Amino acid sequence: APVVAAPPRPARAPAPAPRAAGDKPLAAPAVRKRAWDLGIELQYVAGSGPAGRITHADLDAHVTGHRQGRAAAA
Amino acid sequence: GPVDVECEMMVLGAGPGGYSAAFRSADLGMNTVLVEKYATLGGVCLNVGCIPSKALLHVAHIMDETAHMADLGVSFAKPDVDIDKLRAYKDKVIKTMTGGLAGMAKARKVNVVQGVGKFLSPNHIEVTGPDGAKKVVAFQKAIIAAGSAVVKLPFVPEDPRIVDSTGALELRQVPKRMLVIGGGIIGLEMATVYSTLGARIDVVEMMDGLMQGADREAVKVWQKFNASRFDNIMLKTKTVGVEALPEGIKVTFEAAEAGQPAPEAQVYDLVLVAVGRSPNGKKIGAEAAGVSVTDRGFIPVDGQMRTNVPHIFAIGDLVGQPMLAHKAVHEAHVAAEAAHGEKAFFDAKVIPSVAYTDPEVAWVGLTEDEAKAKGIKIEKGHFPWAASGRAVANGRSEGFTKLLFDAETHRIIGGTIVGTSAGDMIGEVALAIEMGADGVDIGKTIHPHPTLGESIGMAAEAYEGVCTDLPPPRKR
Amino acid sequence: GPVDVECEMMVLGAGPGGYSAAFRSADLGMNTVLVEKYATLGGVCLNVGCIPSKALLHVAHIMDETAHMADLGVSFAKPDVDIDKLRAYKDKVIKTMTGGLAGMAKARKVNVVQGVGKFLSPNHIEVTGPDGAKKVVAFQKAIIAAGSAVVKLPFVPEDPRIVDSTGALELRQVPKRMLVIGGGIIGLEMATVYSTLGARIDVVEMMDGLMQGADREAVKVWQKFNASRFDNIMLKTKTVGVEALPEGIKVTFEAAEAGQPAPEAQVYDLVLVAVGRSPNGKKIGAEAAGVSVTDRGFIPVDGQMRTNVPHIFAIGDLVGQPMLAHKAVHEAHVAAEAAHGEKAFFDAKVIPSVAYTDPEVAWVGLTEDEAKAKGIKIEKGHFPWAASGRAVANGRSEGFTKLLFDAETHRIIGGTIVGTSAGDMIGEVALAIEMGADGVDIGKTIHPHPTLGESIGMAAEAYEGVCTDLPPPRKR
Ligand SMILES: Cc1cc2nc3c(=O)[nH]c(=O)nc-3n(C[C@H](O)[C@H](O)[C@H](O)COP(=O)(O)OP(=O)(O)OC[C@H]3O[C@@H](n4cnc5c(N)ncnc54)[C@H](O)[C@@H]3O)c2cc1C
Ligand SMILES: Cc1cc2nc3c(=O)[nH]c(=O)nc-3n(C[C@H](O)[C@H](O)[C@H](O)COP(=O)(O)OP(=O)(O)OC[C@H]3O[C@@H](n4cnc5c(N)ncnc54)[C@H](O)[C@@H]3O)c2cc1C
Repeated sequence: APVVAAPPRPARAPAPAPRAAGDKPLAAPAVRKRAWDLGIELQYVAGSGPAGRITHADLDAHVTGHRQGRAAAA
Repeated sequence: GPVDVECEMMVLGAGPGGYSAAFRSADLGMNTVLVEKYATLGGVCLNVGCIPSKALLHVAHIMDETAHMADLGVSFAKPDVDIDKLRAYKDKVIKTMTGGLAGMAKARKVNVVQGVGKFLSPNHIEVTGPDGAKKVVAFQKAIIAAGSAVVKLPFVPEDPRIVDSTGALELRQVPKRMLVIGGGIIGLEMATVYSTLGARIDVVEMMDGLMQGADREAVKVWQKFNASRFDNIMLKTKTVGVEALPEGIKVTFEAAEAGQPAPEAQVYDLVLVAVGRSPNGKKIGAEAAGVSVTDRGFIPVDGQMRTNVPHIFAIGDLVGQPMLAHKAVHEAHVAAEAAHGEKAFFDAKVIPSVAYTDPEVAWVGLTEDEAKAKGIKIEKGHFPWAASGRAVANGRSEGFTKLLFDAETHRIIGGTIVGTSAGDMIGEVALAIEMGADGVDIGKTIHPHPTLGESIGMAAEAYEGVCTDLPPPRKR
Repeated sequence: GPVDVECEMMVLGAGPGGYSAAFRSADLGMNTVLVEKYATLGGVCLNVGCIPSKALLHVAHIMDETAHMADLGVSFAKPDVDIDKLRAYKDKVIKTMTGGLAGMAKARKVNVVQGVGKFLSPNHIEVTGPDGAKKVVAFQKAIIAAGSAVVKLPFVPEDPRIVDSTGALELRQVPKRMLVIGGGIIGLEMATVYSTLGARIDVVEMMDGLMQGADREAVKVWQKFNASRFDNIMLKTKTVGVEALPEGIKVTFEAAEAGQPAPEAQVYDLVLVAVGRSPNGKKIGAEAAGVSVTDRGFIPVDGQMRTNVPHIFAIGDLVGQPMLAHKAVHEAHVAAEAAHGEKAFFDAKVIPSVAYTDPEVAWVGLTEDEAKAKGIKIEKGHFPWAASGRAVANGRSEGFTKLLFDAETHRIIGGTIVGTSAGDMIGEVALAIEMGADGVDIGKTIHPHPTLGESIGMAAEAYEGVCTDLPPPRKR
């Protein structure tokens, strides 16, 4: 008899498309708090974690990116 | 007028919101005054709410457990209940906790001013002490935490046999027949205590189910387990008349939907009115401070808990639902930090709710009904406690643990636990939601066996289709 | 020789590891045979371990709670204990759970072959049934889950008054004086049950403390709370002689360190030997399959639970410490998935441990001592349950919740809870560690009030210096 494969686990979704305005981005409480402290709108930060979760590293990258962007513009 | 006390931060009300705000403010270095009407700190929660109710529920829980132990080989005779001693125990618990708060206030040099506060201006409040003496406190910043009061039904007369939750917690008597008006958490917690102490209970509720807001399947489990406590559960029913007769309190009912038959009038020994709480926003002279208050008495605030007046914040029951102590405490920290100039923001995704009944019912995030109403597609992980070795060993396998996942992102967005200790375990589900965890994250976290807590891991595994403590997953 | 049964997957042993491996294999579509010596599935855990011990501990817990209830206004007379009925209850719990497993095996079409298995080759195992009949099972892949057996002390004679954990769980008698040899979790759980049933307990332990591996501060709390159960706790002491006399079992001791004074010999009505468990790796003919086994009987495996023979896997107690059911189950899933060709890998960061005593002691990740030994700089968040309204309401404020954070990364790396329901709550700490959470993540997660579970949030807040339910934080 053919072997019936069990249902696959639902795969983790890939990082979603840019968020719609008002969407609460996915980030752990500490990341959210740091974003507030840094004055960063998480809305505009790309998330690299599962399901597009924003990590501390993503925040770091966002901050550095901005600095570099500003430096380049200057 | 003359100012008696000057401070940087004035907190009005010393409930969970107020004392937490005052303590956090002091810890941040602000010179803090805490204004409270009563002699003890802790507000509703410690004095006539969360804490005394749980002291009585604990005793009820042990009594209920022993009633089933004969099947397990250990037979208890009915215990002797000394209601005065039980009340004294409850009072001792309150005293321990409020005493602890007083000590912590002192250690922080928080200046507690006892009396009823009424704003005089955006920077002044007048406090009328228990002896009628008035003091004026001048403040640079303020946090309003004046809480809420019980909602009264206009047609209910004054009578010692008619009580609100505060009266019920006084345990003045154990009635034979008791009516609980309002099938919410507070009413059902009190029903649990009184029925364990020997009362037969009726509940009347306007809506079509008990414990509104909770998962319907969980309430069903709860209701089945608790069926023996109740003579009548009258749903979709309005209480329309309450009359104090010598032989008891006569209560008349009407169907909530026109044209439906109403239950007959009944006579009770005790009636508990537990139909909700309303915010105290209108009782503090907010207008003198320029603080907006809604018609219903709520004070609108932004994400930093700031009112329309920039240096005045508000927190707790009087800023909105859910009226829960843990919400007040977290808001308190945000308000104190924001007042101190930090960028604090209240952005918790979820606030858990718990009914501390037996079994407990605990939930957090979205329920199935809410997800449906919002059009969010969900998938479930369901673990019945009949498959939990620990629940079976405890003789308490009626419960379940249910996790809800977003069908698209697979992240957890809600969870319900019904069963013993449910409230102690729902924090993990809250953490999972805040962290953005998915089924794999939770299922691959090793939970200890045999615990009730592992049911959370198992429910996540069930969702992933990999649980081996359940029958084989249906093919998707 | 002739082959009686052919299959894709053969699992040897039906404990938590084995049944989980078999069920997962079947769910993945493999034609699976499960070989088990005994008539029921579930292995040590369900039949003579986790589950029966917890059934008895539950009963003991309720009995202990009632003993303190007079102070709370509810006086219970001493209950009648019917030891036969209690044993029957415990047996019923086992039967419910093992019956459930049998049903789930059937639903998955797992072919259970009863008998003692011994490998004949890398693809054949001989199973000797209870009637002595032999069957040969040919398999393409195998998972060895033959578990562990109790360690015996060589100088201990056979006597009905000398038991191991299995004997103790049979509850044949309630002795007046009982000695527990070995102060680990299993010994202390049994000590709890027997002392609640009326025995006076002595414990003898080679090491310098009870409950090795647990946080020392937690053990101190435990020991203080349980002091009344014990006549003597003999630490750093070796048991050197056990003699069966008509009047009792005479036991002689020696100090573990040379030159120290030894406790005097004592006579006991019952002696429980609980000095550990050793893996069954050497009892299954592993050499015929070419599978390496260490001198001590462990089977070495890689991160996919693969032995040195690529199509043979091993899991559970016989692959190494910690010997815990939940470790076995998670390893089982990995082994089955890896055998099925998936890239599964056992990479859980932490495995929690729980002593199901009263209070419970639960811990996960690093302890302070381990961190010190490894040179990891830690910082603590400590929440004493004396500050928990719920613990006080329950009359059980002896506990605490302690979280350990890496001083550099601020991530949580361990946690200990001592107190009622500790084991049900430690899963949240495990999840926090697996998710890489820090103190803000946990502290900003709103936990419901008043629960014991909120102590986890509070401990995280204490670490962050923002807890307002504790005295003011010392300035860092
Ligand atoms: C029976 C019962 C059980 C409950 N159980 C739970 C539970 O288990 N878990 C839970 O989370 N919640 C529970 N609650 C709800 C909880 O008590 C409230 O959510 C919580 O107390 C709100 O805190 P707060 O600080 O906003 O206000 P409150 O606790 O209401 O405190 C407000 C304080 O302000 C004082 N005050 C008001 N006006 C003035 C004034 N003008 N001048 C001076 N002082 C003033 C009041 O005296 C009071 O001390 C329960 C409530 C009840 C009634
Ligand atoms: C008193 C006690 C209490 C415990 N409490 C807990 C607890 O609360 N939590 C916890 O996590 N752990 C607890 N443990 C440990 C737990 O029982 C083990 O970690 C767990 O059972 C290991 O599972 P396993 O599948 O590796 O092996 P086992 O459960 O040992 O199962 C092995 C199975 O293989 C069978 N077998 C062995 N050799 C053969 C053979 N040659 N042929 C056929 N069949 C064979 C055995 O009959 C047995 O059924 C406890 C142990 C004891 C003794």
